[in-house]
Amino acid sequence: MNIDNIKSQFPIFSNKVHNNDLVYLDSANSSQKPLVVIDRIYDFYTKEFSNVGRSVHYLAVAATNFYENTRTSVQKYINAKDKNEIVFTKGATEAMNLVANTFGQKYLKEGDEVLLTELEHHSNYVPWHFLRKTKGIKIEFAEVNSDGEITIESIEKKITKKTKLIAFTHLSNVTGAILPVKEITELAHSKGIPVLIDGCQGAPHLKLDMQDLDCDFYAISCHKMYGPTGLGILYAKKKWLEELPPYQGGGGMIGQVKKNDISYGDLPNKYEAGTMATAQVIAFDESIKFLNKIGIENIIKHEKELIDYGQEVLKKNNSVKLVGNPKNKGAVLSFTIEGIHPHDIATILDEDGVAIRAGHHCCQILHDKLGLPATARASLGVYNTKEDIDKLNASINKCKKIFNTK
Amino acid sequence: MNIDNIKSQFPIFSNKVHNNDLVYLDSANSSQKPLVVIDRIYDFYTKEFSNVGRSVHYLAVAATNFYENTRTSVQKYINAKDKNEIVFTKGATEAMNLVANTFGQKYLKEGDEVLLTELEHHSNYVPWHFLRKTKGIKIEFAEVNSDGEITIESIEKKITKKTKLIAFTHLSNVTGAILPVKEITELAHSKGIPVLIDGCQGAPHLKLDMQDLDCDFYAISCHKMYGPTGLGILYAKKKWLEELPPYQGGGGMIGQVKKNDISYGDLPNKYEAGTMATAQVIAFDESIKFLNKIGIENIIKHEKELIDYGQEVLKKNNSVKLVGNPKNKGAVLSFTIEGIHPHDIATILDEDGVAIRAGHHCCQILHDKLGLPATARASLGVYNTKEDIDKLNASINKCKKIFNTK
Amino acid sequence: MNTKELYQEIILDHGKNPRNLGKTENYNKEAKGHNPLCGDKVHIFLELDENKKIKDISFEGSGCAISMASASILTDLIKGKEENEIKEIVRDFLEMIKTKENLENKSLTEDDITKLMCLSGVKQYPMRVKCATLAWHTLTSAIENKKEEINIEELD
Amino acid sequence: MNTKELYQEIILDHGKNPRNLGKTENYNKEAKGHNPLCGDKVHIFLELDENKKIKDISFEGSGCAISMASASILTDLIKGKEENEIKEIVRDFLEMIKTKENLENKSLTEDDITKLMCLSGVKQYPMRVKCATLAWHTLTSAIENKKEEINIEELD
Ligand SMILES: Cc1ncc(COP(=O)(O)O)c(C=O)c1O
Ligand SMILES: Cc1ncc(COP(=O)(O)O)c(C=O)c1O
Repeated sequence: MNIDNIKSQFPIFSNKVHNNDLVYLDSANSSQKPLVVIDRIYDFYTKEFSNVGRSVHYLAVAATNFYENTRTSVQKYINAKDKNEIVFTKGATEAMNLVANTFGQKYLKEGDEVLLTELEHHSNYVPWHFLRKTKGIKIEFAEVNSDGEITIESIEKKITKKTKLIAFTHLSNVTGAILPVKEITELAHSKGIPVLIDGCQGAPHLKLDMQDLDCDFYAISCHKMYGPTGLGILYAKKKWLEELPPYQGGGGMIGQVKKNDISYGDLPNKYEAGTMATAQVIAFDESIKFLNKIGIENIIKHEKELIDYGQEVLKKNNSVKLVGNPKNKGAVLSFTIEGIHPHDIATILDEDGVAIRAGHHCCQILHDKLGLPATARASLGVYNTKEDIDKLNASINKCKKIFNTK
Repeated sequence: MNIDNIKSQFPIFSNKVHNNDLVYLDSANSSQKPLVVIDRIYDFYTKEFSNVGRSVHYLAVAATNFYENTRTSVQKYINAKDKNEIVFTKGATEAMNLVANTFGQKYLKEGDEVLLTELEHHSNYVPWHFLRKTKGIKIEFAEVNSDGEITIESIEKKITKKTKLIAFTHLSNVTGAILPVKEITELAHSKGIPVLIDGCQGAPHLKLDMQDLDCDFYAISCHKMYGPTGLGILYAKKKWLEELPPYQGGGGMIGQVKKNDISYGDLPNKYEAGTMATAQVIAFDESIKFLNKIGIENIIKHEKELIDYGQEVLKKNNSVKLVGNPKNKGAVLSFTIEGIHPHDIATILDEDGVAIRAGHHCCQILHDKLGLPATARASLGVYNTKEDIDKLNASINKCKKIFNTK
Repeated sequence: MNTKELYQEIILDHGKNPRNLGKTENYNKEAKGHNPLCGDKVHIFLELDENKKIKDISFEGSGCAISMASASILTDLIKGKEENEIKEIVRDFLEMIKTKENLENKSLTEDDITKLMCLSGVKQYPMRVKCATLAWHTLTSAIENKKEEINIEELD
Repeated sequence: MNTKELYQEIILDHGKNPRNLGKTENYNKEAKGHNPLCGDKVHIFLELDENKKIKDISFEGSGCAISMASASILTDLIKGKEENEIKEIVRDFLEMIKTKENLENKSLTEDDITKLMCLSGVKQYPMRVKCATLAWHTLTSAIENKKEEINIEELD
């Protein structure tokens, strides 16, 4: 598959927005979907639909096989040891709630500390806040430096004897900083502390190798990874899935059910209560195939070129200021323009078909720290091109003109 | 829309199963999807895809409007007072976990009782079992009678001063019994006890009127209601949604986020953490339109004819025994054949393209009570016909022949 | 309608140099408003005299050009007006900004009408309507002595 | 392959009138197996003598024709055999039922082979393979003195 021509695989780009070509720069929010994925959903519903797992009829057997095939594909894609370490959830947010809830139930008590970073998305903070409320745990934040990075030192500084878990993002959805996740994990493990990685932004843009990373938990958002909405993945080491209690209760996750007691099913069923997002899981196999066809190395190379080019162009643009300047930066260009509020920027860019996001991007802690109530964010996907960056820049210039900014 | 010709709206029926026409009798598990729903998903992904809520660009605004339109459609369909009483979840199972978890957190303590029925699906039992484990609450079961019904008396008998909530199914997914939900709710309310109705089987087959029912919580499974997989709905009275704590934490459900505290967003955002099942919610609007076009009265009439016919035919068939004989029965025909195990039945029926389910249908408590490890279940949808019932019966006869049963 | 028309000179001017910014000394009423979607914030301070007339008004806050301009124009316009009259103007403005073509209130001057109608462009930008109405809802809240911070998502 | 061929006379016969049903009196090993998907259950009782030969074997349980027939044929077949020989037969059977065309074990009689090959039809019915293997896994568990109930979902 030729990466330069990849837009043609995404039907959305044959549509116009306000009579302009769509310049989609909101992939950190959610990526567009390649036709193969959309077609798979269509075909599954029109020709093969059935619920999985519990019926022995033809359609159910086929659906169950498709469903489990995706689990195997994901296992291979992220290099997990065992396919049963892959748990399907409704999103990365649920995956992180699952970890906080079950780990919290079993291992956290009053006074225990969970270490996050100032870069964290609310999805990797609010679930821990619940435990602060219900169990009296403490939450610490490793500090971001002036380049918008989290260093290994900033983590080390906040580890205490009471630290019971460290949870951090793989790639910041605001500054684009790629964290030294492997080093943090090694440090944590050297002190016997497990780690949860919020892989929402890591998964679409970086090579995933759970054996190399050695993290305990890794949360993925499939809709940011060229997959359907309503689907996420929790990778967790088998030992954790075996030790932790189940998260939701219902059909499919049980062993024996009696009036006075219930035993739970085996992995991964124990964590997949109720009817799952069958069609979405089955279609996600096509997302993985799509990624594999291009090859993650090619994606990384392509996106690196774009991010370098984007930084170069925006740094040259007077009165545009990039948010963060991390040495190791992925797919995200957040910026401000002097004297123009990000929401005004987004509205004006939209007129030209340039879709970006303005706001705090679910990172209020970081925005407080930066002293910015909001930022504008252009985020990249595999389909973006240098031309998209040029259009972004041209539209920024129009914006400045309207606001009489130099 | 002509109900006699409704199969043509469902593309699945133009496919063959083992060279036979598909006789789909597994709708209680998951219903097939009409073309309008499948097309909507396709169109949304190919022409309009964006995440909802947080971006101000064109696609995001349009998606947000579509998304909220579904909420309004659901509100009208179930006659809720306020659109913000509609919370989207990943399934009915999650909806019931949400209620058990949040109600349990706030209102249940050791020794408190939750009253269920012996008809309940594991999804309406396991979440309460979690509270039994963590909080020491007690679970009571109203007894099913020999016809497979739950009477108002059987509920009344189990209510004590410690009963804090009554949770029961609208329509049993095994015996087909339609519970006297309004009477149970009145009784409960007269004693100040709130009720949760498991509406998984009620929603696709019965008229839904929350004002008339007056229940506190009602859980719906969209994929059983001609909608996409990975989507459910929790209806809850506003006062509960305001009083109860949030269930999952993450993006979109917050008000202000500080390092030392967090405030939550307003309804329904407070309960919709993280990226939701955007495409599924948007497509579900077409399911509601589809149901409205036929008209629930017509559906009820059509399905009543089928269930009456089905009971008549199966009762006449020697050595077939129906499971339960409720006076008020909906869309489910569970049965056994003397000397033939349900799994063998399902395998043999499948060869003829007749898709049924065999097992305990996530109702082990009921099966224990009936002394049956498993039953065979033919369940109906709007697309079924008398011919389907005849084919079921013919296939049952083949089954008997193979097993030399009279 | 295009964004050049949305961001008229008056809006840019009020957005950049908001009138009545700060905290008026002798305020006796106040309220805070917040738009969690975009982070816009406004804090309104009122000095109501014994005749329920606004003797002084000011605001603090941060937000987009539209929300700042709206707060600036609002505070300028209602200074010296009486409570009931203000309620009428607020109602009129909120209706105009969402659905109606024009303002109906007869007591407004030509100049006031021109300024308010400047904001009418947001009608074409549904996600931005809340930016224009934030200060207005917050003012109502201040007059009515509401204790809680206004959350604009609930309103409109 | 059709279901008439799957449900051969031998299977129907063993399914309806399973041999060795009940609880043998002097058992010294036992194990339970369970298939949570369909609810099939089997409980195997063994009497192993000092030479590790099976002196007696029986089972209790409930399930479909295939699982009952499989348990019945199994128990019939291994009575009197020695532990290591049995392990070989189990391995051979499990391989055959999933992938291989034929049985390889040389010690089996014509008649035994015929009976076991009767079950080979389930290969075409992937959801039913576990029905055929439940008793076999449970037997292994009994011989190995495993304490926990076998959950067939984990295996195969
Ligand atoms: C009565 C009943 N309750 C709950 C459920 C669970 O619904 P879901 O699997 O969609 O969460 C089902 C369906 O499986 C059901 O029939
Ligand atoms: C870094 C990060 N974490 C978590 C999330 C939440 O993911 P989801 O909304 O798919 O649950 C996002 C995306 O919104 C994100 O960018």
